[in-house]
Amino acid sequence: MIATFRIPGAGRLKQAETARFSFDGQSYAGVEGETLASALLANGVHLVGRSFKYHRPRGFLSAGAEEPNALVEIKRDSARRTPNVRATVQELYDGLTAQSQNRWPSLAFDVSALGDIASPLLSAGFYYKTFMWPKSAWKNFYEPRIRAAAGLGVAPDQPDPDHYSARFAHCDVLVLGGGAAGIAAALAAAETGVRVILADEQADFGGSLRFESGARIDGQDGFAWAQGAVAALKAMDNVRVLSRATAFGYYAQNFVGLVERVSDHLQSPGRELPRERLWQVRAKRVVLATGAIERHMVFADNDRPGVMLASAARTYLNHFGVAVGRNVGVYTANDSAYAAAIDLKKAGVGVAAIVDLRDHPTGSVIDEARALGIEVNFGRAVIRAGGKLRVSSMTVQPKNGGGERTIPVDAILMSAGWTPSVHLFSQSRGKVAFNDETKRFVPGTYAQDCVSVGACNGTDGLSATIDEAYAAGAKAAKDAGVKNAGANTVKGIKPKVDASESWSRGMLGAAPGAGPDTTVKAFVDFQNDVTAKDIRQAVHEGMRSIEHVKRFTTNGMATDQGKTSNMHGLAIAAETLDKPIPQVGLTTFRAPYTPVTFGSIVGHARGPLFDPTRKTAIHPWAEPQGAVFEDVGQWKRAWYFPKAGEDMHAAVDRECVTVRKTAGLFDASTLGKIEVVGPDAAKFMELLYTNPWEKLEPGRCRYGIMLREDGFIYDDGVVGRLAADRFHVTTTTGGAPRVMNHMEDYLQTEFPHLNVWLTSTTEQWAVIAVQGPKSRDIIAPLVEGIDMSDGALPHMSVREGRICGVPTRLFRMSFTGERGFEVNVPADYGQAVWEALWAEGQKHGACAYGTETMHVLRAEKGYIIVGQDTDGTVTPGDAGLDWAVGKKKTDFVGIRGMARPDLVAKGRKQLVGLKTKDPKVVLEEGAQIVGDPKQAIPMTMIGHVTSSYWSENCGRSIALALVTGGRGRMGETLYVPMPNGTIEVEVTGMVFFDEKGERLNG
Amino acid sequence: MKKYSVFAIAREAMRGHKGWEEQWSSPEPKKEYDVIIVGAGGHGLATAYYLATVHGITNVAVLEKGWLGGGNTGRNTTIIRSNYLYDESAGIYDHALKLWDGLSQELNYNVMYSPRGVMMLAHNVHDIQVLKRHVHANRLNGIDNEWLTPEAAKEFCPPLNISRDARYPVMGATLQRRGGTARHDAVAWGYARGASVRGVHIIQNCEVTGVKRAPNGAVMGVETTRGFIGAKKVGVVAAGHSSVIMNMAGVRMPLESYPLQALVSEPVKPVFPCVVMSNTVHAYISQSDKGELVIGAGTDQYISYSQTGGLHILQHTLDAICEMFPMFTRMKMLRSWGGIVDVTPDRSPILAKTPVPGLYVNCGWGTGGFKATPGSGHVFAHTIARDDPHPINAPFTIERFRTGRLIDEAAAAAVAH
Amino acid sequence: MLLIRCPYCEEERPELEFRNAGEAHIARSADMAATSDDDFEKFFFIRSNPKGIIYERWRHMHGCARFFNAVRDTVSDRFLLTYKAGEPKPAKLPGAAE
Amino acid sequence: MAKAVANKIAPTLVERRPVLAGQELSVTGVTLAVLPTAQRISLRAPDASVAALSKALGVTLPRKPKTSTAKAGRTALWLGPDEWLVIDEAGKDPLADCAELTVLHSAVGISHRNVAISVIGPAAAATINSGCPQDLSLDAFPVGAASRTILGKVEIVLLRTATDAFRVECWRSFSDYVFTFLSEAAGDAAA
Repeated sequence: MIATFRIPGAGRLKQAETARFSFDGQSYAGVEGETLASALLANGVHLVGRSFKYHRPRGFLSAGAEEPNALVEIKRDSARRTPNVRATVQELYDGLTAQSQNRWPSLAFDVSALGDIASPLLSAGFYYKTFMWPKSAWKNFYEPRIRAAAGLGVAPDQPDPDHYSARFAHCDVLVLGGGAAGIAAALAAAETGVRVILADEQADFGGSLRFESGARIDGQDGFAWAQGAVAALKAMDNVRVLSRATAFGYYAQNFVGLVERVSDHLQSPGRELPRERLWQVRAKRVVLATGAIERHMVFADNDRPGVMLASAARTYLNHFGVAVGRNVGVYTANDSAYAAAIDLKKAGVGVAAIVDLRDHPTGSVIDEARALGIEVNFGRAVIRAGGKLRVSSMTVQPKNGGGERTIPVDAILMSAGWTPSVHLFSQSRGKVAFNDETKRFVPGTYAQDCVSVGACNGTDGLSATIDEAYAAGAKAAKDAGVKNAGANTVKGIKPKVDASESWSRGMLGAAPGAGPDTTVKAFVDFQNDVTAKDIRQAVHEGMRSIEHVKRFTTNGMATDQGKTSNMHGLAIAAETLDKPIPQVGLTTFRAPYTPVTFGSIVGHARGPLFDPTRKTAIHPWAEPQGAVFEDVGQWKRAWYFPKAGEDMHAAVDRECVTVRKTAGLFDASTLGKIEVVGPDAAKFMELLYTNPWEKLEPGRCRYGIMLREDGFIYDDGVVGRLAADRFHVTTTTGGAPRVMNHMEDYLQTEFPHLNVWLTSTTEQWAVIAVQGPKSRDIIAPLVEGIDMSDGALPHMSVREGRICGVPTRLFRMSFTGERGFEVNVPADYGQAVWEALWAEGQKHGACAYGTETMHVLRAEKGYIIVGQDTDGTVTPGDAGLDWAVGKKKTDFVGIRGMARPDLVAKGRKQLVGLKTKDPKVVLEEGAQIVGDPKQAIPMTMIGHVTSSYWSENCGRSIALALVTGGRGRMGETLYVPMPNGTIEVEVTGMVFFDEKGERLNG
Repeated sequence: MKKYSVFAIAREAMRGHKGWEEQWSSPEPKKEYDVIIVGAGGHGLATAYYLATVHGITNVAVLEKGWLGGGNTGRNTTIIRSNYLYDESAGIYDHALKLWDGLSQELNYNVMYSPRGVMMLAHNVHDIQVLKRHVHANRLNGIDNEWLTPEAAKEFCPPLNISRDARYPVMGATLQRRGGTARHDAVAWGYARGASVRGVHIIQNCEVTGVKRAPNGAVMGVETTRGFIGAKKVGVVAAGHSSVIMNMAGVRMPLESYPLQALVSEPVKPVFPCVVMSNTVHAYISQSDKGELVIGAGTDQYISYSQTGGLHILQHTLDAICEMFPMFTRMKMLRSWGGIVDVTPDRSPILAKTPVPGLYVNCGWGTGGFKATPGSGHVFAHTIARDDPHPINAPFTIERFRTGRLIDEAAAAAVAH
Repeated sequence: MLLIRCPYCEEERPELEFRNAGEAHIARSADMAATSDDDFEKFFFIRSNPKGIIYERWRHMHGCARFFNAVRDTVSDRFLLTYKAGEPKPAKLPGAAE
Repeated sequence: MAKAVANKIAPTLVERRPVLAGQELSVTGVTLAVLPTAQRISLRAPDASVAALSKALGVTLPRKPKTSTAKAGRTALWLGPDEWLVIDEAGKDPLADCAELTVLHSAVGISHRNVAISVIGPAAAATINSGCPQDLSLDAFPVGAASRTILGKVEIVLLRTATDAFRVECWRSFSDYVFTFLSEAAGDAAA
């Protein structure tokens, strides 16, 4: 079936490739390779959407990415719904399902269109002036209704089954825009042999050659030349050609983001294909060949379906073979719309009249139009479009007033002139300059290594464009300065233009049919329903900056980002302000050029690739044991090991008791480890830690505290001295990377004279803590070459030897208060050594324990956790760790910071123990402490609970807290007010279990 | 000032909206004012407004190098909340929150303060400890903030992914119901209108190029691109440019200015009912009245006044958004932009007198200044008018960095261990 | 994403490999413990934060791992020069408008 | 000089379980494979020690940025001006070779810290460029080039072993991420 508005013989599509599709439930036939817009137009469908504010019926304004009106939802399946798709960009495939948006119950009858009738009330910024009474009404009544009426499509509600990919690329010359200019520039650059990338947002290269029927290059039709040239480029090894690839952002130092739409145009994309691919290109030179966008005429009811840009009508005809009407009118202020009238007339479409706002234009196109018998009117304006769901007439009047004449039409093609697409240039931080003669902003001052060519540079005419672009491409290649430029054997010849069209000039702002009548709606921004009157009102209300006008009226803030509306809005504002356009200023062009999916930006970083999941060597053992894991930074750490029927508390209670009774095994592999090596290692340690290190004997360990320069605790850990010049430093799990960076910073920049080097060994060693009275019995049978006796291996010592036949660094240390060891083995042996120790442990009734039990056991002993009991505002003194600060040291990082007045003042918060009066009550971590529970809110808070647990070993709850003047309050009763009652607590020391520390050797 | 109301709109609708008066005037600068405020953002304009309304000081100029409300006021993601940990922060932000409630009526300008709830997510045990510490401190400070289970969080925000299989599962959340959003432009414009009608001069396109000081060191006025303007009191409220202006007066500041980016999606029908913040996954999101998802990104790592940032910063943000809300990958980013945020070493603002007599500074709001706008302006006006800080801003001195009496909310959140 | 010339790797590399490390040429006192409160405040908290030329530190964290210094224009984000840690502040800047 | 206990590679009583051992993936244009274990050290030294270290290791430590040298199954990668990654795939321990040296240096065994994945095929560079921002053209990153860099969200060390072959080294706990990343990227790399 040939759709009614398809013109046999016109267009470039293979008519045989039929694609069935549906729109709002109605089935249609289209042709593969055309856009949804083209296919709907071929079927005579113009009404496709409703506007944002007034819900006015809307059709197609354009044939490209600048489309403000024709936004539809495309639905592949329930999870693959995409809202706000421009029908003018979406390519048709067999089975495509599209739906209109923002209307209820139907597109033709939209209840919210009542807003159109009430529109005088909904003027620019009206919502700032009302909906304020009563106070709560905004949130409860007005806002929900406004929100429901606003918005366009409906967001997807299921996870997206499609995937997105990404690529970094580098090239010498990046050419953005694949029209005549871009192709010429790419040809010139490519033949020098440099690396070239040419990208265009359309499926087909050619840009305006798609519709410019008058262009001939190298003896061919312009579009055919473009295809040949691109094919030649694709065949070159040094060229990458990307179609359907939109350069959306131009970032610092010639870094350009492009999104390539890989499969949205395919009927059934293979699973291996990404939906979109993000290209992040670093180019030595960028050639901007982004073309120009036609502007509409601003006159009353210029938004009726069927009123569209003249170039769009040409694209539909010349490229897709579709007529946008049977009897069209043309309204223009420049020459280019004449070509549309001529093309349509030649294709057999009736052209009712051309209305030209200019008084005495001359030129060959005008002569040609007349010769074809088209009525041409000069000095006249279209003051109104008739019709509602489809334009039915245009009313014409001499532009200075006079008799009106209404001409029946079924489409109006309009052109107010062309706006150079300086978006990317402007994003590159280049400054545009206003050309008063041609009334357009063109690239002025460049900020990056790029050049603009062709229409986006304000260059008119195909011949001049190709000359300019070809020269620019060659220069860009030369400037990129690549050594083997010229290596390509194919020597190019500059394309020769045989025939071209030229269409400069035009008008900006409101045409005579744009008011000032109060009831007139002459749209500047279609999607956001901004009229010429709204812009004038904004100025009257004191908005003098174009940014204010934009924000007050929302002009240019719709999904088309003002591609057709910005210049008109600016001109109307300038006129109202009686100021020249450049003085009012241009709004900032912001990335993205056209909207890009979140998915394309995210790329691979979804699911397992959102963030690395780090697992220890022992993880594969813990998982099948039923361990529950917690996230600590990127690590998964075994949290507790529940047995059948145990909840967390039961598991932790059992683990805690077992460790103190016999022994437990704990995976401590995530602790950061840094090997500090060199003759000045001890000197370096002296500077980075508060503790003294010079006198620590090889084979011994010490608990070290690291401060920031401001005197607050930054990290802690046990450090073993392996040799005079070698330390094995441990850090907190989360602190490992920043501690390494901190140490490198001081080493490289403050203490570069020290002969010492740092190596991260976190992942070299798996660490198995074996803690408890039976720990030595468990380890000893497996160890070779280390005397495990208390005399030879006392608490806080380290030896190197072998365990299970593999090398080990065996630490005698304890974070539980029990006799304890930490067995370091090369990571790949971690699991096997753990299993061997586990087997030994089983003989003694040992358990595996997780981080929760580790926390409870250390809290029973009053050992702190940096980041939990300290919070970046705690000094060693506050934490009761003064003993770890070398009193005789003259320098270490933090020595001065910790002496600042407020850090040594009285009344600082100090870490203490808390016991609830009712031993069964476990405080909540983070709970606040007060001295007087009866005071009114706001209460004076004197501290907070940092750690709190049920201690099965103590048979009661225990807690640590930071309390103002805490160490002076021993025995004092304080209060923890909770929502359902105040808890009484007693301030105590921090050690709740084995106060004398006898069990370390027990 | 002609009052705004639905009746005024109806009246104007009859005559094509031609009767509206200018929301603010654009006078030529006088030679001298009692007070000059440098920076016509929300905080600066609010300061001028409260100088006029609370302290009766109307001979005031607000100088703006660009257009009013064009800096961070017009570039932020408009999150409003007051559930801060420390008494000092809670004090100033809750002071602001109380003023937000009723600001539309106070200004006769609908600033669209929408207390739709701000939810902050906990993804690990450490987050729970930190957020609960906030809940408890807030409760005793009389600030609403409640703890939600993951299920309750999802009920409040249906798009939230609370799957246990998520990379960082949601383990709970806090909710401040009075928190929410407001319309950023309206705040600046409402204060501008309120100040202007009371005689305050708002002078746009007037860049301060120098600060003039008398031989005794006191402020005499400012040099501008429109000539010298005298004043005995100058309040610097220049956000990212605060240290630049303060340098002109010879005061070096503990400030660094970073690019901060944000983005919005294309507008869609209501899908996201509240504000969600996740400090661990780094996602900050709400939906505007227009239907756009409003998403805040992080700062770039280097000092910059370029108002642009790197694409990788947006990637990082959207990674997190799509991880927490996996249905949003098909949504499209419509617009992204950058602001310049001035950050102090403890991430808390400076709102204080300075070593220079007659010079006052209100800066260092970092990434979260919008929410404080009314409160900040209110107490800064007090500070200038009385030459003495209001009790609420008294702790926010410059000197605290010398003494070490910091107000370090970020440090209090500590780090994973 | 910036492109930064690492003076050790002797080529421009993408910003993702680097970590900014704040203002450069702030000397840590050789006698830190004796520093006054005022001087400590200047050393640790007060920053130039210039709008224009900044001297700053970077670390080629995910490259050669070296700290080095850079001169950059904070308005355009354009690098004028990078040089090795420990080298003095350059007397002359290429192409800098004074 | 500092002597870490130099491990003779002696038979062990327990099984070594390298992470991802033997994993492979082959798609059009590229094959990924987790490489067998190797001996590695992180070597740090001032200029003055380089000659002696080169001699002891039997491979000349490269002095030029982003380069590597290789001899008899042993490769030395320049990572920084005083830093090399020495990889031995011939079963000899470079740590032992440095153990007796008295010249100033730091040698730390990291055999278990790192995991290596080979990426081979005409689409190898494109696969890596899915997440690595460096220019991997042969001009910029020739055969033998070596560099620490980024892949997605983690740090890697990249070595080009042939025109269309790379060795990717990463830390043990990141290897799952790296292999998954490369696998996903490989599927799209032929484009």
